[in-house]
Amino acid sequence: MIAYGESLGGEEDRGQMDRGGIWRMSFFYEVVTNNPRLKHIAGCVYLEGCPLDVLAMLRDKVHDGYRLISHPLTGNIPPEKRLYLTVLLASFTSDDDFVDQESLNLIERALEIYERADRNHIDLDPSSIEDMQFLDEQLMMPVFYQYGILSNREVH
Amino acid sequence: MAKGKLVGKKLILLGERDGIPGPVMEACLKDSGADIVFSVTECFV
Amino acid sequence: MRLELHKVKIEDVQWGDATEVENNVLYINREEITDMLLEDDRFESVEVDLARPGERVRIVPVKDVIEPRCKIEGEGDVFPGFIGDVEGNVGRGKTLVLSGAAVVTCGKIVGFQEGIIDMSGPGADYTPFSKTNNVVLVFTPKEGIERHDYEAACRVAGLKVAHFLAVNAKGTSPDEVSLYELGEITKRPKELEGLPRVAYLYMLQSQGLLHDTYVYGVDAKRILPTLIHPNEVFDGAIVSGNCVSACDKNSTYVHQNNPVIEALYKRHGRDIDFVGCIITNENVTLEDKKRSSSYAVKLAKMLGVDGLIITEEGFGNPDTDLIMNCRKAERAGIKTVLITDEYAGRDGASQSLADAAPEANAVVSAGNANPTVQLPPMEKLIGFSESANVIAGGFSGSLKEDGSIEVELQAITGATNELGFTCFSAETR
Amino acid sequence: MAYRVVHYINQFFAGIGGEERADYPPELRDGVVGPGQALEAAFEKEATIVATVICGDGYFAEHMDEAINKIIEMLKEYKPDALVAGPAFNAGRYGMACGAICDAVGKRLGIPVVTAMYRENPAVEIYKKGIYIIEAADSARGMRDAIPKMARLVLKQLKGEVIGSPKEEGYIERGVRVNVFRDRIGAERAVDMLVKKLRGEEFVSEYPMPSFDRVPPAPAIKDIKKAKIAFVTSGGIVPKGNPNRIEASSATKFGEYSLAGLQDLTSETHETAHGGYDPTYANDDPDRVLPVDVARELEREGSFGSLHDKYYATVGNGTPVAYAKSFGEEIAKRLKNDNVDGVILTST
Amino acid sequence: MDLQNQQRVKDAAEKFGAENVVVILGSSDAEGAEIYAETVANGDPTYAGPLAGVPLGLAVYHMFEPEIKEEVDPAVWEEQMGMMEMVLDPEALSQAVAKMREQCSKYTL
Repeated sequence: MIAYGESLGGEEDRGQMDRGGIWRMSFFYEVVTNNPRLKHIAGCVYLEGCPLDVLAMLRDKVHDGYRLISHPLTGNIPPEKRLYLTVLLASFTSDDDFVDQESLNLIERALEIYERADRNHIDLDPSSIEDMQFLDEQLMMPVFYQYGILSNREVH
Repeated sequence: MAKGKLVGKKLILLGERDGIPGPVMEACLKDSGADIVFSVTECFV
Repeated sequence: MRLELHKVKIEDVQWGDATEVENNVLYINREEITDMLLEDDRFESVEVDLARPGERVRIVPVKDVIEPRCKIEGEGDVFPGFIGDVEGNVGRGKTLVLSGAAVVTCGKIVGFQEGIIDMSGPGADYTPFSKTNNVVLVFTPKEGIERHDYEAACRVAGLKVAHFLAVNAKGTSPDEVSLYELGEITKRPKELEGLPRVAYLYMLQSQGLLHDTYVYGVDAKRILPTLIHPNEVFDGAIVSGNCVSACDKNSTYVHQNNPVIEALYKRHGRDIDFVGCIITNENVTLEDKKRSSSYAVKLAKMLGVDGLIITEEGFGNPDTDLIMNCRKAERAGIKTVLITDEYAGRDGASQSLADAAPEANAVVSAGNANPTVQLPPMEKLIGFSESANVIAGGFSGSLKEDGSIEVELQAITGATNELGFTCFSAETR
Repeated sequence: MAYRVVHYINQFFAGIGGEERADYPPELRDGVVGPGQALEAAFEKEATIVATVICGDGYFAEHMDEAINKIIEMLKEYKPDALVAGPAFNAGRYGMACGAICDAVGKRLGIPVVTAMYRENPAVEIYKKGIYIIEAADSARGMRDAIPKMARLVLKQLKGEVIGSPKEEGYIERGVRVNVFRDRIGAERAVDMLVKKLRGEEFVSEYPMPSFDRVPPAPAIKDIKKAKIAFVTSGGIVPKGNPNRIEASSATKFGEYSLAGLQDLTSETHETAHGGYDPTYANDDPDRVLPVDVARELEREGSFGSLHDKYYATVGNGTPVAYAKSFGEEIAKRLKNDNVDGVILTST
Repeated sequence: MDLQNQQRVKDAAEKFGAENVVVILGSSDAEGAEIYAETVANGDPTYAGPLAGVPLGLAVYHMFEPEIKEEVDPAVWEEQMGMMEMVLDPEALSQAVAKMREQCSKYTL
């Protein structure tokens, strides 16, 4: 886990739950993935399984007070074509048991989409698997740089 | 004025509890010269 | 800003000794094109082929489609940042258009993301590019080349050829000239007074590799929402770098011919006061989504607009951007209409979008991408047919022995275009 | 050659009898019975009713799988090209039977099926996605309107013709998205829609958003040790004898009942009024639906402050949303007046 | 209409001859009156009873129609029907039945 100090952020979208314009708390980032290419990332929770397993874990974490940093549906990849899923979360340790409603909604919708997908025809050709791992990784790289999970040096 | 149009006719009176009940129609028509075959009062719940 | 599009109608494409346009026929010198492209040492080989409307031809896997255009008068040249310089702005003067022609790029970048174009048969009904005379470029990369570089090479090669074809037609007298003029926002002429102010919130796919869009050569994921003049779009200021699921990616061709801008121009001065376009991105993180949607709506407010057309590119993740944009605009008192496609499942019985809001009460549907379609075998195949098994919307076993394929509409380039480029739609039954 | 259609009706429309004969087991008769006469006429010789299946509504409800299997076996011998069921109007169990038999026949025999019901028939919500349900009036008075639409829709399916919109064909919107080519491109339709929206004119969204009934979560109870907790149930648990006569389905009321002094609900004191599930276990021990026994235990242990001495009950079976909403509002008002801090909602 | 009553109407028409039978309705709502009239004139429109598909063509009137009212002693009418004339809608009821009679009845008074 990569620990971060104090952060000052503005909660822009107060759709459902108003927690004030400014919050201040300590948090750390966590990557949840089933993509073996991303195993090596410090603080990464790697699990063997399908994207549904990743989403299920995300849901549990959101109920434990985590918030999504990246969207659970990265890339325009239909669920029936997808073997790998990587999501960045932040844990906020605060006094109240806050569940981020927006994160929860996004996860629930993503779960719905994955649950209904016909995943019987996933292409398990080695080169396709490699493509899927690669694309999942590439979609997350800019996010990892942006949030300081990786520095540019570490990759290329 | 009665025109006697009903004279000799066979009447079936289909009354309704919330409308005009059978016995009311019977009372009205018993002297019309017609023969009342039967009269009922249906009721809808 | 005033732009004239000088349209030369292209009714056929043929091989020729010189690359030129004569009597509405586009002639292609094959070697000239190949040689030009092989100057890029990232390619092992390039094949050039032609595909005309009605032919029994299938093109797969399609990456991008570009309309041949070049400047004949005005600053810079088309595709600024790639072909034209970024000194000055496009969108002014005169631009030559080879209307009815298209350059189609074909390459296996990451297997499952590219699309299919059938020039005839049932598949042709769904793609707008079965109606264009296509110059198809099929790329094979050098061994070991990194995929980002390969994608960039394909992207630039397509733009180069499109530009080159138009340049070689310079001097041809146009069959039609269309004029697009929109004045400064602060100096609205009298006749526009009292009309509702409308802007176009133009969402650009920007999630990463194969999901990128470029504005004046800048990767859109790095921009804050900004203003762009509609005429700049016609001059190729926005270039597609993505091969997201084929049905709802906005090909460069569709950007160049953006139908929303066309439609807004048509009603400008009559029913609305069209003030311009705000471009915004569709990034991976929620923080970026929040920032961009707030910023874009703020720009709309600064322009004082009453109404916004919002278009999406892609599905799933960007549904969140679409809904955020809509919700924030409506809450700021700006009326919105959205254009999106749907992923309602093969039977059409599932939820169409990955996000939703009651504020989104005016939506134009570009159709459900999930139903399947049977594509019969074709006489000729340009590209790599085995791709049918792996592209989005296809599935293992899609490709039958006789060469026919069964795919979801997702796999067909431009089938559910979210700029509202076609008549395709869906309704509840 | 005319298509071969089988018609499904209940005991009432077969002229066998009303509620007292609802236990009538499946029977197959050659040719037309009851409303089949109108259906046959509406087919105008393009199709003919080769047989009619009659089944009591009660029998069907209580032996659903068995009834379906039996009917499908009966049907097979007639090699029907299509099945028409009903119309069921607003009859709840008849509607369920029509929906279920159409659904099963459509799936297992792969032939076209059509039924007809009143829009608020509870079976509509359950079956509309899978089958075509012609919208009918709430009583048999709507027979004349429904039958020709049913006939037309089944013939269209048989001939493989394109099925039009719900409005054109008269069926209840299935909620299924179907692709169409419209007469103008999307961008022009969008600008058109925006102009209308800006002018305050009427417009029709091409994609109606799923309906939202999000309830913001109430703030957490500050001190559960002092909280007064109440029970509200849609599982139909009422004092024995159902004093308020809450309906077994499509409830029009709820009841307020005392829990004062009650430590445990038993088959002597309480029962369920709910007609939508097997009541055996709930009647055997009503705590299974409304767990008063456990609540009292926790109350004694001090897990929470106290159990409110009244509870509220209704039947959720087919109850219209509008009613449910008004019950909820009224119950909430009463709970607030009694200073209740938290509510446990139990269903079936 | 009640299934037993349909049977009784059918029996009466057979026994006395359809041309001799007159049905008089006391329905409270126009829609109901129309269905009843249709049932005895053209057959049960709900196809649930014995009159399903049996067009007897009987003469059918609502109690409020002038043809019936004028056969009743005005004093008796006032006493028996006065109140009902005020609560019900004689106009609509008469029209509903007359319309159906014109369409379907083979016999009239």
